[in-house]
Amino acid sequence: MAKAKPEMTRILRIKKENPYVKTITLDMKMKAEPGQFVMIWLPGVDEKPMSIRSSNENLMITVEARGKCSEAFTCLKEGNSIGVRGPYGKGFSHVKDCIMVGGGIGMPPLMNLSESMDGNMRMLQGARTKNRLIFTDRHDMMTATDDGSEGHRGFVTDLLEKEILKKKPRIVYTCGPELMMVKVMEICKRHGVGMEASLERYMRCGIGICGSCVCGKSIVCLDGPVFTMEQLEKNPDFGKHALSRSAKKLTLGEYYGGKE
Amino acid sequence: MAKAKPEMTRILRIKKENPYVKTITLDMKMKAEPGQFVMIWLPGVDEKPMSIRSSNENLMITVEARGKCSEAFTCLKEGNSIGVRGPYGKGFSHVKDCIMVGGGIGMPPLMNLSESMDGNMRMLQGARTKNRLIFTDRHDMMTATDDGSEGHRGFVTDLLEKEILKKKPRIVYTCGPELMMVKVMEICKRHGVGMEASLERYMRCGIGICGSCVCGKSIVCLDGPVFTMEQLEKNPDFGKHALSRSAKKLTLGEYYGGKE
Amino acid sequence: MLPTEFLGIKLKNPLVLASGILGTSPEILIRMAESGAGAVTMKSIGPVEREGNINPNIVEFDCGLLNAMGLPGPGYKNMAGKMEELKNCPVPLFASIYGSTVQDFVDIVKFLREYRPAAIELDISCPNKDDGLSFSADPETTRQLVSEVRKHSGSIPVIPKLTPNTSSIPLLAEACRKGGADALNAINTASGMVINIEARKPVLKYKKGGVSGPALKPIAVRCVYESYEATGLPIIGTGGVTTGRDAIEMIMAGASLVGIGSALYYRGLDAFRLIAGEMEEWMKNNNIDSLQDITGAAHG
Amino acid sequence: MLPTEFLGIKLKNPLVLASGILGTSPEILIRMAESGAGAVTMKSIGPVEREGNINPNIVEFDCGLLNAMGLPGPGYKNMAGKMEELKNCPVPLFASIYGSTVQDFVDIVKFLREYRPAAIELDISCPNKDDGLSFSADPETTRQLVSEVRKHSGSIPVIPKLTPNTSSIPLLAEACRKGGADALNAINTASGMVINIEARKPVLKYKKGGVSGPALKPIAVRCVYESYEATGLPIIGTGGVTTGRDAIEMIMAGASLVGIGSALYYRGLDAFRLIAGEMEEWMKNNNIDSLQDITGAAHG
Ligand SMILES: Cc1cc2nc3c(=O)[nH]c(=O)nc-3n(C[C@H](O)[C@H](O)[C@H](O)COP(=O)(O)OP(=O)(O)OC[C@H]3O[C@@H](n4cnc5c(N)ncnc54)[C@H](O)[C@@H]3O)c2cc1C
Ligand SMILES: Cc1cc2nc3c(=O)[nH]c(=O)nc-3n(C[C@H](O)[C@H](O)[C@H](O)COP(=O)(O)OP(=O)(O)OC[C@H]3O[C@@H](n4cnc5c(N)ncnc54)[C@H](O)[C@@H]3O)c2cc1C
Ligand SMILES: Cc1cc2nc3c(=O)[nH]c(=O)nc-3n(C[C@H](O)[C@H](O)[C@H](O)COP(=O)(O)O)c2cc1C
Ligand SMILES: Cc1cc2nc3c(=O)[nH]c(=O)nc-3n(C[C@H](O)[C@H](O)[C@H](O)COP(=O)(O)O)c2cc1C
Ligand code: FES
Ligand code: FES
Repeated sequence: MAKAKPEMTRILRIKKENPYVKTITLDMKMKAEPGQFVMIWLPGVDEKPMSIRSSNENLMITVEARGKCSEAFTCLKEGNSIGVRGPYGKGFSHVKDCIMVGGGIGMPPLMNLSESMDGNMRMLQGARTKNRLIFTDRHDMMTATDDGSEGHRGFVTDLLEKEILKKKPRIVYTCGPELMMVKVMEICKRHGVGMEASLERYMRCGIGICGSCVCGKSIVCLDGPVFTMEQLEKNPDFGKHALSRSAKKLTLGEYYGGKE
Repeated sequence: MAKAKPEMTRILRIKKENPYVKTITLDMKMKAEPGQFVMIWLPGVDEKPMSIRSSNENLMITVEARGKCSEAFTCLKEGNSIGVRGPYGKGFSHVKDCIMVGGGIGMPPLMNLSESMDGNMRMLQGARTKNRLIFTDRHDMMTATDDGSEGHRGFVTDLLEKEILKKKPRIVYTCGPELMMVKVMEICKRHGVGMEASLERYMRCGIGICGSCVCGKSIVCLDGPVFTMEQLEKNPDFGKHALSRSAKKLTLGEYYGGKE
Repeated sequence: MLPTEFLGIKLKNPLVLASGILGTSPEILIRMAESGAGAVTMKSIGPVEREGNINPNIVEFDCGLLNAMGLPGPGYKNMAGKMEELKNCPVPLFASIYGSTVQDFVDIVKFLREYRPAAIELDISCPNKDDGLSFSADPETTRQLVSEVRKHSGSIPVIPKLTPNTSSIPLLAEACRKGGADALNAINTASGMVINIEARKPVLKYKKGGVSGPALKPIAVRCVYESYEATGLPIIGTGGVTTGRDAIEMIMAGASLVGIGSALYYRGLDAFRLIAGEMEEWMKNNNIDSLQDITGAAHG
Repeated sequence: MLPTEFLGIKLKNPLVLASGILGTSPEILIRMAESGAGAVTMKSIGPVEREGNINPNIVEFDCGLLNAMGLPGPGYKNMAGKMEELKNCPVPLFASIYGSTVQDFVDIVKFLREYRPAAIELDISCPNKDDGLSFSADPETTRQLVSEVRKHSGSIPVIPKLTPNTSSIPLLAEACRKGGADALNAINTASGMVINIEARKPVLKYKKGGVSGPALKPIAVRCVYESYEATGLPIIGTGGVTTGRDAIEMIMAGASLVGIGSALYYRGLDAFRLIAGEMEEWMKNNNIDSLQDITGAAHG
């Protein structure tokens, strides 16, 4: 298939991860790296970037109902078809003895990465409350919730700091709300630990030509979505600004409508 | 190169074959079969089909100054460039112990075929007069001229009949004026010998889509230019009709302006 | 699966040999019919004998062909013999005509009437003749031509062939409908040029030519879609179809029949059979019994 | 070898980032400048903030891209900050503007004047907005727009960008010249459509979109050739250029500069350097010292 052409693909299985999140297994094989993403098209509705949850066997994505389109994704049934194009972007490096820090729907690409770590890693997940957590059937998952309904009460970054002090990892991988990732970077810097983070920006083409997703000098869909600490330190917009759908530079607060 | 896209190619050598005919060696290698042809473009002038005289080493063609464009071809100098596309069409089979019958500028594809026959063949050439003959440095060439200025006085087909009677060949290959080839076919039929002939029709595309070169149900540039006796026997236009540039069906007499 | 009806004409499949592709002689039109075409279109017939352009008349580029034949043809007055022979054509025969004046078109239609072609295409869309697009440049001129021709074609349907070289396909298509067109063919070639940089010259002797083949497909699909939306007329979708999937795409855009031109170069003379086979296979895999079920399916 | 002058502007090479390709932010425009572009064009600026179309906004086909971004942009009133930052752009900066009325264009030109872009392109050729082509539909409307805009642009050159979706490039180009255009850009995308037959829908949410990339090249070369012949104005030749040979072809057709768009997808972000290198190599092999020696060489 041409790289930027959606291929309609049947949904083989749907798994409910929590009341808001579903994992969709597709009738498609794809060679991809953890951290790369695909564009998922729901004909007549919209097309959205989605991290690859797994591509070991069939392609899997994990979707959280956030707005109109993601809501529609979670209402799909087994046997329905959706359009898939990709994989796009640059994924994570692959360094064992790492810590992964995921927030909310930032978990899927980290789960993907973790699968080839032979357990040689620690995984931390933060969420607002217990029923927002996902992949908790994983026995080694450490969790934090804002309301303390499960795991540590407070920020997942508190857990990160504790784990680094316990045993310094060779690298930290993170994906989740951008302010959380900023905090992760601060901690890593303080402790002299390397770090990679996966960014979200508004995407249209996914192939690096439309300029919708730029963040500083970076084209997130092409240069990222995964960036290294060195890259992020030099990026004046990381943790600060994002382009709106109309390419207006907004603060992250404005971009997320105060939700971040 | 795309198949129907001329590539400008430098002329390495030009050899004068007789006062009207030159052989042009091009700075191009081409995988082709004897009997196939190329389209030769002289920018600003015209583009014409030309049989491949040789493609063992560099591509060679042999041109006779007949009209405006072929005249211009023969005026080219070493170092000039011309456009080449091809090879096109279906060539001759390759059966040793054959007789080749060439008339005038029909010789080049036969010369090409002869080169892989290990001498296991006989070659006959007919022309109006001595200084119209070509390739006569070949020691085994038998010739006929209308005026008897060289070789047999009369038709080359007389020679063919004699040679068949001397020793029946396994096949006869012919290329030249169409009425000569009709005669060759008659003789072959009479003696129960197989035969293949290379046809000329007005050509534009050379790739079988424009319909300029049709002869009966055959598309000469694609199905031919080489046809077997079986095909020619079934073709009501062989020896009879050709399409004009305006796709009007003419008798061969009309088509060649009484010159054939 | 593929049998279809178009303007009351029954076809074994929706694939039509496009005008100007090998359509110069009755023998070859019949050969194409025998090789699987559902219908065949003759090379466009003009008012007088024309030799066409000097070579090169064709050049390939990375994703298509560019041609400028310049409408060679014997002229309708020399066509009686060929039309007689074409009475033996085993599939529906579409004629195609062009002219410089309305009267040219009318004269040729009058000549053709007695041979009863299944339909007559109006080639008002040839970019390779100086006035080839003069009847497409403004909708009112188009309407008048179609209307005048329609008066003389009797029961023979008239199918104007649209050009993509226009600022508005909907206006052009609508003008044809108002003029009484029975169906539309969308599209003829798009005007283009290929320069050989070593020769420092346009390759074609006519300099410009018409783009056909894969490069034309998205433009053709759009024109079919727009024509369908604007007029609701039956459409022959032509342009860049080389596979069964391409043909289905045209049909979903709104085509009832699908024109096959450059595919004969890309797929060989067996193109009709190959494309028809691919269509049937796709339909089987997608549980579609009849083309009617998917005609225009991409609308709404 | 490649340094060139265009409307009195000196460029290190003739390759210009085309409008709408990564041109949304000053940082990326500067990055493209640093990565080898001779000049860069901003994403077209409109009268008001626009979110553009819903996804899918882009789809690839065998030999090109189809996009319908729908001109997303913050509107000129929100552009002051970006324009300030662009004062640091290390190569000439071309602005591009669009509007629904003549007044829209004039307002934006007045806003842009103080930032002194090297030139202002008029995007009257976007097929992905309902009135995107309204100023291209008839030559007199085009002439009036260009003339009005030119009155307000002062010493800043004005470059209308032509659409292939017209019945006559020469008439359109000539209208621009009469209106006072300093140069022309030929061309914007050709209107097209890609249908996904399994989904039975046009892929793009806007349904139609603009064809760019290799499929557009012969059409673009023809439009450049015709514009050059019709007006003699300097031309930015845009459409399907992905190699140095393509760029030379554009220049021989009559382009002084060459727009680079989809090539950033086909060749990667290093496209400028790759294409410039290929041009230099070809020129060396063909003993050509300067682009001026081959500009328009395919004419006559
Ligand atoms: C690289 C990348 C990977 C992603 N991976 C996942 C994943 O694995 N699972 C998952 O559920 N979501 C993922 N997302 C987010 C997802 O693409 C959607 O943004 C999200 O589903 C909300 O879309 P919506 O239309 O339902 O909500 P909307 O109401 O349309 O938008 C809500 C917010 O989502 C963001 N958003 C909307 N559209 C886009 C877009 N086209 N591109 C980027 N952001 C957008 C904006 O911040 C917007 O304010 C990823 C995003 C990116 C950029
Ligand atoms: C398959 C094939 C192989 C050929 N091989 C050779 C060859 O090896 N050497 C050689 O000298 N010539 C060859 N010819 C003939 C050659 O293509 C030209 O026809 C010939 O050179 C005369 O061209 P002209 O323009 O000089 O003359 P013109 O005055 O233009 O034409 C003279 C006659 O040549 C024929 N002719 C002209 N143009 C074409 C055309 N485009 N296609 C076919 N016939 C045409 C017509 O019969 C015409 O009446 C071949 C032709 C064909 C079809
Ligand atoms: C060599 C050639 C000759 C053509 N001649 C004609 C013609 O005489 N009349 C006409 O209406 N269209 C003519 N066309 C256009 C085709 O009928 C068709 O509309 C076009 O090629 C697009 O279809 P394709 O991409 O399948 O080739 C010609 C096309 C080619 C390639
Ligand atoms: C994603 C995309 C967005 C575009 N946006 C604009 C635009 O805002 N203004 C404009 O004048 N042209 C726009 N264009 C057209 C390009 O500038 C260019 O004219 C066209 O893509 C053809 O060149 P190419 O084949 O090199 O891409 C856009 C093209 C693409 C692919
Ligand atoms: S989404 Fe288009 S450049 Fe990244
Ligand atoms: S020359 Fe065109 S079909 Fe043979």
